[in-house]
Amino acid sequence: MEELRTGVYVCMCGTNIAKVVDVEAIAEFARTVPGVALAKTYKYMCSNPGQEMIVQDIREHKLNRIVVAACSPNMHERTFRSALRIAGLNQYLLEMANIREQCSWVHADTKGATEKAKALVYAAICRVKFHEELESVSVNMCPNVLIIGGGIAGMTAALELADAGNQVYLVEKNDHLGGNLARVDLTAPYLYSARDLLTERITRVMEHKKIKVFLNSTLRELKGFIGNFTASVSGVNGTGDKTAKPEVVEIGNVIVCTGYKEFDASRVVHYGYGKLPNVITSFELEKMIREGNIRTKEGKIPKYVAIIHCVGSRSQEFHSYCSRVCCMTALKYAHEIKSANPGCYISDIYIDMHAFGKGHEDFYRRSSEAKTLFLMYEKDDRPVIHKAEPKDNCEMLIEVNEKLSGEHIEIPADLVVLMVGMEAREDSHEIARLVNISQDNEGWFIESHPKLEPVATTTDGVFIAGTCVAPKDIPDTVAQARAAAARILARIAKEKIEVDALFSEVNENLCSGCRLCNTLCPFSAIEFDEIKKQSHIISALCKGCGVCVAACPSAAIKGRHFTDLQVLSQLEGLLAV
Amino acid sequence: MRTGVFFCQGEERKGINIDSVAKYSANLPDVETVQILKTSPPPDIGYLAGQIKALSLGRVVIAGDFPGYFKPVFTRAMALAGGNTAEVRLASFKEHGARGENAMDRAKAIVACAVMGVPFPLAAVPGGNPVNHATLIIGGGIAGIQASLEIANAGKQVYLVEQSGTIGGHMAMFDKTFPTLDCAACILTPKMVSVGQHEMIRLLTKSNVISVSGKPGSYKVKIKQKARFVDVKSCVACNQCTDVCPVRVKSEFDAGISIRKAIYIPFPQAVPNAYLIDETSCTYILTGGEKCGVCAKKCPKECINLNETDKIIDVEVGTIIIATGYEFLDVSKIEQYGYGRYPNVVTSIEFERLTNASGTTGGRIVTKSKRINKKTGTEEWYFSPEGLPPRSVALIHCVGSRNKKYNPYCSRVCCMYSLKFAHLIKEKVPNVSVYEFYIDMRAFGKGYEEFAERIRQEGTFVVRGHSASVSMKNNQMVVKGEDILNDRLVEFEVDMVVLAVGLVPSPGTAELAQMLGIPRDEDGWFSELDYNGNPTDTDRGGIYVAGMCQAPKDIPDTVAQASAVAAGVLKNLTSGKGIGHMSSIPLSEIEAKAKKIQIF
Amino acid sequence: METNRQKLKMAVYWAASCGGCCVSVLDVHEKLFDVVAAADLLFWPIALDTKYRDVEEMPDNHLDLTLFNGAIRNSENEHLAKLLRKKSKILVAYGSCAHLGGIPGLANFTSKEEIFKRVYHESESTINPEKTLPSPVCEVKEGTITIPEFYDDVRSLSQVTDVDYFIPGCPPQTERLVEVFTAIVTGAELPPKGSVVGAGTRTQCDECIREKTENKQIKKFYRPWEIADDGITCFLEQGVICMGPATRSGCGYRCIKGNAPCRGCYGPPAGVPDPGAKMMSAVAGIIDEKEPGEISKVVADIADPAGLFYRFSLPVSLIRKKVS
Amino acid sequence: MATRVNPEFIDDLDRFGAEDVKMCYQCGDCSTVCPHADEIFKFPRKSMRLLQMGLESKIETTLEPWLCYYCGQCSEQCPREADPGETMMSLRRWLISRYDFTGIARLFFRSRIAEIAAIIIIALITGAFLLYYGFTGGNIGIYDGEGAFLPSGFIHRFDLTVGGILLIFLVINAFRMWNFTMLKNTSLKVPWWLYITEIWQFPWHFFTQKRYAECEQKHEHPVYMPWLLHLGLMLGYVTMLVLVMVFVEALQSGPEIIWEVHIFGYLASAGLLAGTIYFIRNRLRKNYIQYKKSHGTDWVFVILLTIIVLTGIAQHVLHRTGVYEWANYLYVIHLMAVVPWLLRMPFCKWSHLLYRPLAMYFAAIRREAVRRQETILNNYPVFVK
Amino acid sequence: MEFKPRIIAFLCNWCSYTGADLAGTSRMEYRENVRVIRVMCSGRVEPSFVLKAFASGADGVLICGCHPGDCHYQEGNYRCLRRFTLLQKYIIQMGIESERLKLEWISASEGKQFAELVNSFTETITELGPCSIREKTKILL
Repeated sequence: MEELRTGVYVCMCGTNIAKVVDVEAIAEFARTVPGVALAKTYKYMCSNPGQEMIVQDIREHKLNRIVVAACSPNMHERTFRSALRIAGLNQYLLEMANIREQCSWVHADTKGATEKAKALVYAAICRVKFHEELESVSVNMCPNVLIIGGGIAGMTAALELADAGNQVYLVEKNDHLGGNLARVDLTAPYLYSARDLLTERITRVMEHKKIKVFLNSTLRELKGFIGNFTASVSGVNGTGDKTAKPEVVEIGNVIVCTGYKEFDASRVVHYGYGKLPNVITSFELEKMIREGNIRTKEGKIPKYVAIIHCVGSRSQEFHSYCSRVCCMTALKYAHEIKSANPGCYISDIYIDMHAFGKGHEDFYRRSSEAKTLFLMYEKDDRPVIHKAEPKDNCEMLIEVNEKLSGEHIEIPADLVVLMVGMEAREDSHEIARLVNISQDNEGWFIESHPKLEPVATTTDGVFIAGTCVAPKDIPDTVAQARAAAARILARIAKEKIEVDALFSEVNENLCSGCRLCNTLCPFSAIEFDEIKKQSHIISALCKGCGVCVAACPSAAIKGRHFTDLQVLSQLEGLLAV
Repeated sequence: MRTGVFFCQGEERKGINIDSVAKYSANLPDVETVQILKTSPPPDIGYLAGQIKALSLGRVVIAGDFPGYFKPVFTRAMALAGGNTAEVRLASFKEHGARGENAMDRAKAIVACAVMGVPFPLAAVPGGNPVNHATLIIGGGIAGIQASLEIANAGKQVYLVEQSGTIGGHMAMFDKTFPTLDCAACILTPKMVSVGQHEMIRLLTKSNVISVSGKPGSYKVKIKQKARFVDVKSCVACNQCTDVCPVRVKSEFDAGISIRKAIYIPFPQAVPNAYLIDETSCTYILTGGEKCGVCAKKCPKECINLNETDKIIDVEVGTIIIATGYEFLDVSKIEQYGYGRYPNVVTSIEFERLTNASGTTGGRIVTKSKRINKKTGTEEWYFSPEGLPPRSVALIHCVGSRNKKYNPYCSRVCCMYSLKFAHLIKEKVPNVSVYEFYIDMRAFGKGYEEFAERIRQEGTFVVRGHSASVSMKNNQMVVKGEDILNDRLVEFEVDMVVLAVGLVPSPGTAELAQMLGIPRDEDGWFSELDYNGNPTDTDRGGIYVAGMCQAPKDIPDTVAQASAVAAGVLKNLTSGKGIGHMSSIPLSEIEAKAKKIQIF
Repeated sequence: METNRQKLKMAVYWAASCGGCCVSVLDVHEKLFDVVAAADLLFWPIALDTKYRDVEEMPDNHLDLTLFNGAIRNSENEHLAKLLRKKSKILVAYGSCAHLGGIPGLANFTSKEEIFKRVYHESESTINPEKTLPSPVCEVKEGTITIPEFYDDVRSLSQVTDVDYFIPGCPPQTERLVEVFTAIVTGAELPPKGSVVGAGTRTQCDECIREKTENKQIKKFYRPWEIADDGITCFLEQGVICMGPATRSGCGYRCIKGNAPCRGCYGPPAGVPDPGAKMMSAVAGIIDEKEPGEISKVVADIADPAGLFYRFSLPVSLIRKKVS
Repeated sequence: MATRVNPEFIDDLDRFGAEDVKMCYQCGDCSTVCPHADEIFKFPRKSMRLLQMGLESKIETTLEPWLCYYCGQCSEQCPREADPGETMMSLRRWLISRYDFTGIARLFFRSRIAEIAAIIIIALITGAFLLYYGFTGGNIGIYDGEGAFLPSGFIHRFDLTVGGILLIFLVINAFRMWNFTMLKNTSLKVPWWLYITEIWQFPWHFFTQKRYAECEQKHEHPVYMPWLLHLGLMLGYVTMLVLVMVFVEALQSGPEIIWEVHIFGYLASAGLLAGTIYFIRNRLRKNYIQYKKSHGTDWVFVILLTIIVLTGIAQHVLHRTGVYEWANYLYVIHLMAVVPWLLRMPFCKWSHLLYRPLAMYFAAIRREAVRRQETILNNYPVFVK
Repeated sequence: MEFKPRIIAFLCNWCSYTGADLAGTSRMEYRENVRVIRVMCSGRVEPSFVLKAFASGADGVLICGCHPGDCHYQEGNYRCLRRFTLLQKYIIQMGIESERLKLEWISASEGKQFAELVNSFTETITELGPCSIREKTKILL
């Protein structure tokens, strides 16, 4: 190992540091530490002359380690790292001692603060001794994208990516594109045509030269990591004669937009779905409306229609979450039924009216204007549907404790519409396993950060969009699909993925394959090599948190720039002064 | 196919002459009948069925701003007449942006497409103008930040214009974010720092767009950057200038509940992390350089230049993203809550700052204390860190929202943030009673319902029923309301009332809309091009909307939208097809395209 | 019998230990003849009647190889350790006690006073009305008796003197001893000073053939007797703490083969100063709970973490002794 | 037993003027600001709710509509412009038609034509009868005394007849009201003696209209003006009624003025006149929320009242000035308005003269009963009211 | 001489270190006994770091991470919490007062909380007096 020549620079930060900390004394002290070649103070280390000085010294005095005692590294670590780069020194051979935010600004006693600053500087000198030259690595980024699910989200994302000139593989399980939206006629609250929207998307997808659509197909296997996945796609048994042999495609990123499935209304026993003929689900009603023929099973035009919200949603028994779109859809139905059968009376039995989006409240108001009768029930006190007696002049009676009046009431109904909620698809677990993403208790895919990364997952290169993440309406789904596309476009634009140098790595000589680290990584960066029987970290996925480093019982994992040695020597340094 | 075109336009709208569109549609091929129907009462089903039968129409086109409202009527009529209900087509003027100068042509094209059975957007894809690779983003809140990073990370130049002295927007002011209760600063500040340090982002704070000209793909933008008076690069945020500044004004960042100086930093993590001078209160600037000026003398790095002047910056960009966000409704005009009259009636954003760990009380939730203003000799109320914690707090939802007199729309976030407040109060103040007055608990997002349930279980009294009055009884604030679910009128003695104030578009929205030629909806928010299909595009090519400025939404939705916009921008930059205004495509071109389109 | 090679002069000493190490030397069985053929055993208190005096009289570096087993418990142990160091060319810490402090090292959980109190006052089989305690020097009518001083703590060999090599194990695997011995005898190139010899570089898991998956999420810890071991699945996955991941391989995972979890006698692999701390870190990391209360409940299942994680290595660990 | 919801009820109520009630989304703002709502009688929200749901059997048992004096505060506050004040008004109309066993009230409220036709028919019958009586037995030139066109004795008998009819209707309706609100409403057990201890409430509220004064939020200026005018109108009406029923002979005797009686007549006229002018003015100007919507019956009421007051005064002036012939003609016209007016009373808004104090009386009984039962459980730690 | 405790604080880079910086930028004065080691995540803090700190003469060790649910790396702070729980049990066995080791969640906006934490922790350690591990475990030859 070459001789250690450390340069120590103590910043005065005007008087910000110098007022409290005796910077000269610190420089003096630093000079006494073995391995320190020089120690200087300066008024503003971060200023151009200050940086210039460091660059000069590195060249002149052949310094190979730099310690800057100044402000928080959050503020100027980048500045000084670039100074090192300019001087031709690896930027990671720098260590900062934070003697401003965590010393001069928080302590008043000069003596104590100077002592502490000394310790901080000494620790930095001790630590920097073990710093290593680190280089960031880059991996190839394949511009092709695999999209799972050909609903509105999948098609939107596909078009967005393909329009930007990238090859897209769109895998759809059914024999047609469109997903759940294909069952919808008009969209709430503006009653725009969902079918026109869908026709437009499908036509563009089918015509697009850069989109290859796999119908009747599913993803069989996904291997590799961001930028370098290979996926095999194959047809579902028995349904299509398309692809018997799996087709293997090279892709760089994956978007999962598998959507939702409707809640099975027959699970709610006291609604009698499947037993009472005129209790139907929202999708069945949608079909009737589309055919212009809203009738009871007996062929009569219903006089009283009741719409029950939150079927399967917001209940302890089934799903605790809100399905987000049903309230507006229910209002849409109320309007449609009333328009098609002006003599009809509509009761809308709800818990809370979730009319939160653009135009929603106005639509709710219009519905009131059209005399929809809104009746409120409580989450845990659901309505019960009975068959009516002939004298009741209606098909069914819905018994419910109406909360706003406090009355126990029965509502006449000839037709009952159950607003079935959304739930995760039954095959979502399979998808999650294939693409290595996680699911919450309800089966929805988990985003990597609910606020700031709503479409990314913990597996880099795998994105989620639309109703497979959580229930949402069309504009939100479209926005999410595009957001996922944006993520990928930004990545593709660079052709390579730069990986920050601060990742962790496994020493193969030490790893014995205990697999303790395998589950720890939140980013699925650790993979297990079944042949070598050793774990391996994909540096492109590693974010450098060091959880695995701390957990490796045989010290086989090294956390770059935060090695045991570095931390422990810093620790000893701190306690030595 | 024999087609009938029926116009169902409720009220006459500026820019569209129904008669003239009707005349046009009569000349379209296969059109058998064109009728302008009254919408109130809605068209009679029997009559329509008769018409369809008599004229043996195979296809019916309903035209108007919201033809969907009448679709069920026509579908029913079609079914009664024995026709194919799938052939009831909509020609939605509003949805497809028939507005502005080109409204008539567009309306005609929309009808033409519907008559031909082609979804309008298929025929009307604008293109052409080459795209400048730089992007202008107006507004440095979370939407602007997210969009900037997304685009800049792809290696494209971004100009981020922010009118205040720091980016961060409203989110930076928040303490915790619902429903995960993670700290807003922890997740936002790293992003802000990235923006500040990104080599592809030019950050222009204290700036406003003053004019925009040019066409899609190459907009020339004039930006006025107000003098900051402090050199951003050399300022080390040492605080000495602030120490000597004699001017004390209310801090905007703290929603007015604390005091700042005329030279100040909005908040410690501000980006750029440098001081700035508020020209509206600085003595030196107000007196034209006659008085004060001590900060410039005190600054050890001599980076204060009190004679700095405003700059005009010209940039050329291909795309513009509007992310101007929102403002809070002026609650003092809603008298019955006593805001301004009773010291401890606070708005949600004031409370947000109060409960924030970096706020004036260090996150302690207290009621206001009284002090005598030494200068004016008047009594004033302020939040003191030593203040008494409230024994009970009322949270009132829907203040100004869902109300025809103020905001007829729902502000979407208030329910959840009020629940969050309830949690924070319960957590920070022992033995406190918290009352929530709500109308509908709109807990619709991922994890929201569970959060609401958790708040209930924490012992917050959730009162279904709105409160419309805050009054004073024997020196004690009382909130009256109706607890509907328990069927009683209630009157609670409270020490603090937090009003969940509704959201309105930020003040410059109207001006900006005019400058950019973007329509706004009835509530004042920017209108998107197409509610379902293109929720972030606008009528103008290359101009996008993201986040709250389009309509109220929560952080995840805002972030998703901001990213979605970035997708649009990046796609334009790499597709090589260029962009144009949707509305500027001539009618003949759309007609011609529509004829060629095959529907899958 | 002068050959072209000098016969090795060898010593084996037993300090604070159970004697198992010496037995392990004898376990070479018929190979003992080869040993005797290759080496002269000059000092081996368990087998030969050699006096300390004889050792003292040897010239420095007289012995070619000394296998020192047992920890340093008292002044006698220390004295001999230093003495043998002086007399030996190669001093080998033989077995866990000399290497790490071993089982006697567990005495560091308590103090000398407490040990005396227990042994000389409280132990059920003791009658000691005068409450006499051993003292290094004591006057009896026959004269002055000096007995070794009982130290307050237990140390490993390397903590009192310089050690050339370490052969771990409780006891060391005999085959490994033979290998080492053969290497020395044949004059093969010796590893650098301070190395652990007769053991692998990786950990037990490298050898262990139990099935290891990534499914290591623990909701409850079990003592070995609390579960029905299936003999196939990794102990950790069954909730039983096995020190294998932090223990050097080389023993042929004997305990695990015998369906008992590894206790760590082979000591840590290189680069791990404190195997107990590493193991705690690893084990705690896979607890599958998030609420502090729940985590405490899971941790409560580990009745004696110090004894479990530091069974063989307490005297060489970071906190090597209980602070009273 | 579950109560059956009647979704069609709201259509019916439309005709009574409650067309905006459908807009209500039940926020409770109205009840919060209402000065009269209290822990036992919560309105207008609850009443609106019952109306929306069409729970007729519930609504007919409620007293709440009668406790509202329509200050308009609720309608002003309403975020969805559902106009709770007007809803309460409409409910009162509906209740009047409900208390009325004949169905006439319902007909009148639902059809203005029917009402006007009825009024004209009654007026014509009255006119014909009076003219026939006058011309057969009297002289048009004589106002009173011998040979009078409409002798005071006859008028007295006539008045008593009409008053008797009125009384029959009113008493029956009052009993029906009692039946609906106190007997059918079985949620509370009311001890019989409360009817006695609280009896004072009836005259007290009848004569003071105290609760009207408590609508402190009325936005009109000065604050007590509406109450005073309303009180004036009401007292004027009652005074007139008493004068007509008891002292008509004194009134009609002349030529000298009997001040003991006449003074009341003048005061009553003044009260009626002031009230009438005030209400006409407000209904025309629509300056306060409670006057924004006027039901047809309201206008009929006001117009009729104006005619009565004006003809009454004119007739009196002519009588005093000795223009007997014209005074007699005017008298006939006056009575042609008065008789339908009186007979209409049980079937129109004016019956609130009776129902309101009665409702106050019943409400007081109920309140007292509740207080005695102490059935209100207190779930809240801070529950002041 | 007055006892000046020496305290080592491990702060996670994203929340707690920023929070400590915020205390600085807000000029919140606190006791100078704490010396900070920055780690990327509290999940990186190993028991051996803590033990080493005690063995090297620290009188108290403070670990700060993001609040539960806030972790920049999703779950690192939970890992830390679990290790901390087990480690507490161990150090108690080794005769070290459990108060000397503290785990606290400090967010990026909690500068004040950090200052208060340092002060209160310093107070606690001062009351406990010096930690004798370093002396007691020294090997005297």
